[in-house]
Amino acid sequence: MSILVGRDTRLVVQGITGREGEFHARQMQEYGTNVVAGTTPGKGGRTALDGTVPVFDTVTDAVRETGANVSVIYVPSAGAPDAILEAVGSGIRTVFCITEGIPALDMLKVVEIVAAAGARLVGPNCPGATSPGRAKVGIIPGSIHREGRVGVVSRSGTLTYEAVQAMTDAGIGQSTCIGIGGDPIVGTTHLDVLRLFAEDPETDAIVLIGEIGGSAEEEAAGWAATHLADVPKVAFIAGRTAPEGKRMGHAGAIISGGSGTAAAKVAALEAAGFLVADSPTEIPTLLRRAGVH
Amino acid sequence: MSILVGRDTRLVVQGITGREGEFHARQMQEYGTNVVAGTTPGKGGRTALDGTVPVFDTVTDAVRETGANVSVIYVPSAGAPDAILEAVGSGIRTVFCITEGIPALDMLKVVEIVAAAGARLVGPNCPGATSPGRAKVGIIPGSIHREGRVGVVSRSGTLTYEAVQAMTDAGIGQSTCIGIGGDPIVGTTHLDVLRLFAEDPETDAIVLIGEIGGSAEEEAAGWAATHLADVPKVAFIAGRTAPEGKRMGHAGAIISGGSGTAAAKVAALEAAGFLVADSPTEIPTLLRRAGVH
Amino acid sequence: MKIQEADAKLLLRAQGLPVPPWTVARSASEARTAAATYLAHGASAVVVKAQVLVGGRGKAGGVKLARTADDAESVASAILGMSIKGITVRKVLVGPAAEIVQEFYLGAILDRASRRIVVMASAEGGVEIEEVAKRDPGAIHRETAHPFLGLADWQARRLAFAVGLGGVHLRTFVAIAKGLVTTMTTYDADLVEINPLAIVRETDADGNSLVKLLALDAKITLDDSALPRHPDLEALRDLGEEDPADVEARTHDLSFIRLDGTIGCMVNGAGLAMTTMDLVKRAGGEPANFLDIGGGARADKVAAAMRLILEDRKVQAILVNIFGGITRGDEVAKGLIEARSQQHREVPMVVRIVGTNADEAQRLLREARFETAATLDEAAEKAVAAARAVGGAA
Amino acid sequence: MKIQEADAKLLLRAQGLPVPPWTVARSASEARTAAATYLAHGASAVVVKAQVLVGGRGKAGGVKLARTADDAESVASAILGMSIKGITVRKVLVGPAAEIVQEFYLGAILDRASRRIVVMASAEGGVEIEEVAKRDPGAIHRETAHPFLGLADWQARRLAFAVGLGGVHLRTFVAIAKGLVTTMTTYDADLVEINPLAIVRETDADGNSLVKLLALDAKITLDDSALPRHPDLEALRDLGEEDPADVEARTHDLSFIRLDGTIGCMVNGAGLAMTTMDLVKRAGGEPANFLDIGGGARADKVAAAMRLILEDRKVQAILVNIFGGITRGDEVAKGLIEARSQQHREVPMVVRIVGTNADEAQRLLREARFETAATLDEAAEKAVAAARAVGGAA
Repeated sequence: MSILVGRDTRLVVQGITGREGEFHARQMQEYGTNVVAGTTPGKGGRTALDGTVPVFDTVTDAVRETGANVSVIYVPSAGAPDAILEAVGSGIRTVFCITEGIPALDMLKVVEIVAAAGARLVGPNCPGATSPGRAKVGIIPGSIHREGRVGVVSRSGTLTYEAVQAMTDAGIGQSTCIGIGGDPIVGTTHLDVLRLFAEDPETDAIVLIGEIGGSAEEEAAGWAATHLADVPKVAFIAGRTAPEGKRMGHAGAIISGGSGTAAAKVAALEAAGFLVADSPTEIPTLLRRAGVH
Repeated sequence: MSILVGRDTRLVVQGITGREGEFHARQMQEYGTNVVAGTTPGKGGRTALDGTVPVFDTVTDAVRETGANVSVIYVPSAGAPDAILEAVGSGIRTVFCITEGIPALDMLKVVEIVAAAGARLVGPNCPGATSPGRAKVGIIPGSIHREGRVGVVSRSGTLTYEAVQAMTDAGIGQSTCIGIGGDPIVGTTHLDVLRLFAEDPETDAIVLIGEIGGSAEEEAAGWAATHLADVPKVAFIAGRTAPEGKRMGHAGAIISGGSGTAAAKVAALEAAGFLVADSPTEIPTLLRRAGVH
Repeated sequence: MKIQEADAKLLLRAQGLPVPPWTVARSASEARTAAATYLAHGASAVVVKAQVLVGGRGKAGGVKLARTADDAESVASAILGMSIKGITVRKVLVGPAAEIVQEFYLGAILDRASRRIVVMASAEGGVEIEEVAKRDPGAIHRETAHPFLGLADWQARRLAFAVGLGGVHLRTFVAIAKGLVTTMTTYDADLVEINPLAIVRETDADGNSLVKLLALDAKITLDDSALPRHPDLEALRDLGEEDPADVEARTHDLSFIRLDGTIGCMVNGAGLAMTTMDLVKRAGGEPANFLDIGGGARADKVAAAMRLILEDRKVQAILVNIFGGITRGDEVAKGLIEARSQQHREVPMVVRIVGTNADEAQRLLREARFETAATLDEAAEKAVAAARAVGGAA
Repeated sequence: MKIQEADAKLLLRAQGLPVPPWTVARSASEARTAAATYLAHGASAVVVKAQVLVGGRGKAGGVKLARTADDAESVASAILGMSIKGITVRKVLVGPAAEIVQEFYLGAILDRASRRIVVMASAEGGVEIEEVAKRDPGAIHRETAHPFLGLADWQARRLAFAVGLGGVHLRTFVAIAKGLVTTMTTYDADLVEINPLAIVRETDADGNSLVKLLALDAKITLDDSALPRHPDLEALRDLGEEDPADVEARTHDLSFIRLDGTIGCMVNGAGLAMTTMDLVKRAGGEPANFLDIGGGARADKVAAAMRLILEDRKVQAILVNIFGGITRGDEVAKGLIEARSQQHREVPMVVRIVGTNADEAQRLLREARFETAATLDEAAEKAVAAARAVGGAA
């Protein structure tokens, strides 16, 4: 098994004929992901990736013709909310939105509709998810992974790669690695992912990577304290030295009024039984200490 | 038992200090309904119905202070959608909206939110519901009823009274009588009410009163055919002589393109095992014939 | 409330939808002037269309082409004054005739069953959508608009591809389909229809031929309940086009429809009013009208209703059926007594009042020597008998 | 993007919210003229407020009352040119001073946790809401706006009653609270705050005293991601108020924040950039900036980032940390080489590039004799050591 993406993933790539879409579709296919379809309105009937993937006008067509069950979105920000709604409206139940720069108030509405439809959205502005050896969806470099039994969840991109690379270098493999994105409004939270990992028989340990700002890490910690009590848990929080009131890069990283500080998050995680690393490179060591072999 | 309203109904009257609201609140109280509260924003702290009913500024206050669990709305059409949302947002799970003249597109949004909240709205522009001997909510004259075991559902007002009066005159009592309203968009349909009656141990027979236009009666008939197969069922459809394409009074009654005709509805109801009356006065006779004693 | 084609096009244009230019003419000479202008600006012909609030004007001869201004004048002259389904044509719409390449149907309706706005499109445009629905239901493609978001782009695109507009017209079609729903929600319409939506060929100033999508005809029905918040739309109501009886009914907040029979009906409640008509018919009569006086009808309203019924010379008997709830029976009785005192012609009347204050009503009616009935069935039979007597006497 | 008080008031006024009049003055004489006008039209005093995009201007002496035009001029003269939290005051807002009866707080924010717009109100207005939250959390009342409907009337009323505005101000408060959310959705704001929302006493032309609700101060933060669809709002950006480095960073689509340390950092990804800062600190150094070059950064962008870092004279060493994913390591290496060739001062640099095309990057960097590091921890230690060496040499 694995969560969100795996061997039974039949992926449709929305925006497959764009530069980003085509590049990453190829990377995903090369990694072994079952890319069954692509969509670009008006380009239905063509093929992509050297004739291996049919292109459709609509996700409805892609689902009907190819049985696609997971979607990944590379369309530009102006069209991305509609692309998410199209995926969900066409019966896709797991949607990854890689696109960045979507206005937050658009996402408010999108997450509402996605939730009402009972579907799951990961992102937007996220790197996607990889279940090593099975499938990768998104933009995480495939080379950093190793098959294994540790679940990784993070709201960062490259910071996640750093942590995953360190694990792989230390011989610790991953069941699934998920980047949920750092935008103000995202479809899937740290806590949502922990719930999925908790039910995954192939995930034996958790790595949670967070950042200053918001309270998502604290909420995840609170849940993990009771529901993942006996599971080895390691965390890392970026932004210990970030000054208060400054927005660090993406909207996710802002602290105000004492809440959302690294110190508060570290305290909450430690109280919940996480070993908290001072550097991403410490994560493998702490995993070993927590009992991962 | 009974459905929607009964002995455990703790009613809050929204718009209790208005002319309509006060008049009907008194009627309901006199019938024996447990009117526990009223609301009028800005008049919180007063009382209504000769000091017997406290008035609150908000439904939230009414629920907290009196444990109100059913609401009935008499506020003017401009404020009625908001009043429905207030009831639902304040934890009320059964809301009757008597107000007429609410724009249909407002109701589209309201029913969406009511459904998402898991609440039930009856109406708008409906006469309400009476469970004889227990409680009445709305504007149906209490005098026409008699306690009994026949459930009545209708989208008309006075036509329902006509039918109920005929039943009462013939010695046939009712478990609950519900007027769902004839507006284009209503919260509760004939079918919804049949489902409730089907689960009510004190309802042994069904009277369904419909009108030309739409397909609600056909849908209810289709469901009743399998789920109420052994229950005595009588129906009446108004508008057999109404000409096509004309809108008869309220928006509910329009036929176009052959669908929604009285003939189609009668056929569907008969096919589903309903005895269909030619006049409201025939309903008691047909009930007897169907096995009601 | 139905509005005229020209008004519907105005609303569509205000929402940014592509509508060809038009002029409303009230006389043949106005039509001539308008035609001359369009012909001078490159139109090869003009179309002259009767402006009436009923369907089937094409079949009735209310839509004609004209190639010259003279032509337009004579065509307009023929159409103006024409009667279409009982409505006299007082206005025509004049516009450049389009060179139609292909016609589509596009419509948005408020769907009761799904409690949603449903957008329908078909590659079979220019014909009644009901006919298409009967003949080939699969030719109609549907999308359900979200109650808050309206029609999403992807849904509009799916419709476009379904009707074969996925190419150069894709973007325009998407904008039009979304605009249909926006028009509906902006103006509280319950129906917005473009039929035909057409690909037309035009020639630009440089003589280049180009094709584009245009809404050649438009139909909009507004939700009466929402008119109070759209005073500008209420003003579109075409009083000159309406039956004066409809205008008077609306003034008194009565729901009134004139029919062909001889038994005038006055009832409270739409369902009961229809039932009363049904029972008149069952008793062998024909209702002269549908008339719902609504809830809580006061004496003055009852009197107005009576005047409306009596204006119809066909009426030979009147059936009053009131089940008092909010409506007080005694109020109705007083209104009837007052109305009869002002009545300009003698027509037999059968009155049945039950429910709230029915006893007092009965007393008043007895004193005023009205014929009464205890049940609706009895009332219908008595009214039909009375009309027969009058008819026989006539 | 934060916008100035005057611009925020403009947006609120455009949404129909009650805002007192104001004038923006760039000089003491402009302030004098504005003050004279308000004083001539019945104001008993004027308020002069520094227009800066940082909080705490009141405590810093940036808000003053003036009772005469002379007064206003001298007060404005004192405020203009003042430095508040490092920002020089270039504009003041002049407006009639209000006679405040009672102050309230009203704000709408985008709440990440609930994924909703949350409207907050408190009877404790005029002070920082964070302080109220700490001191007396129960004094803040919250309503969650529906993602599509916005704040419902009943929710606004519930807030009004909660803060004690259920009487004569009920309707106005409801309109203001709803307007706050409409302002937010209309302009894609993530924060709209009125603090204080005040009951003020005014005297009308006839000398009658009346009380009304007014938004005396306003604060709006816009969602940067949505600015492309609000070109008019993008124009509100106050370039004169901004650090030139911020302007340059935005031009090159870099996310840059200047800090107080000596180690310049260039990283791809916000989380990794913060981590890099953390590790610099752990190694005993202090980061001079946060700098995220984003994904897929090309050579020219890297060069611009390098210029930004070097403009800070405090920088004594530079740490480049790139984990290639979309970003290609060789592109970054080329950018670094180009940037160094144009560099106007010598600063030691430690470069760590891993991931996509890292081998080629290493080759290029070796050829160009850059100091490299294999891990982030190592890179941080080397950079701190290098800065110490420079600092010691200086």
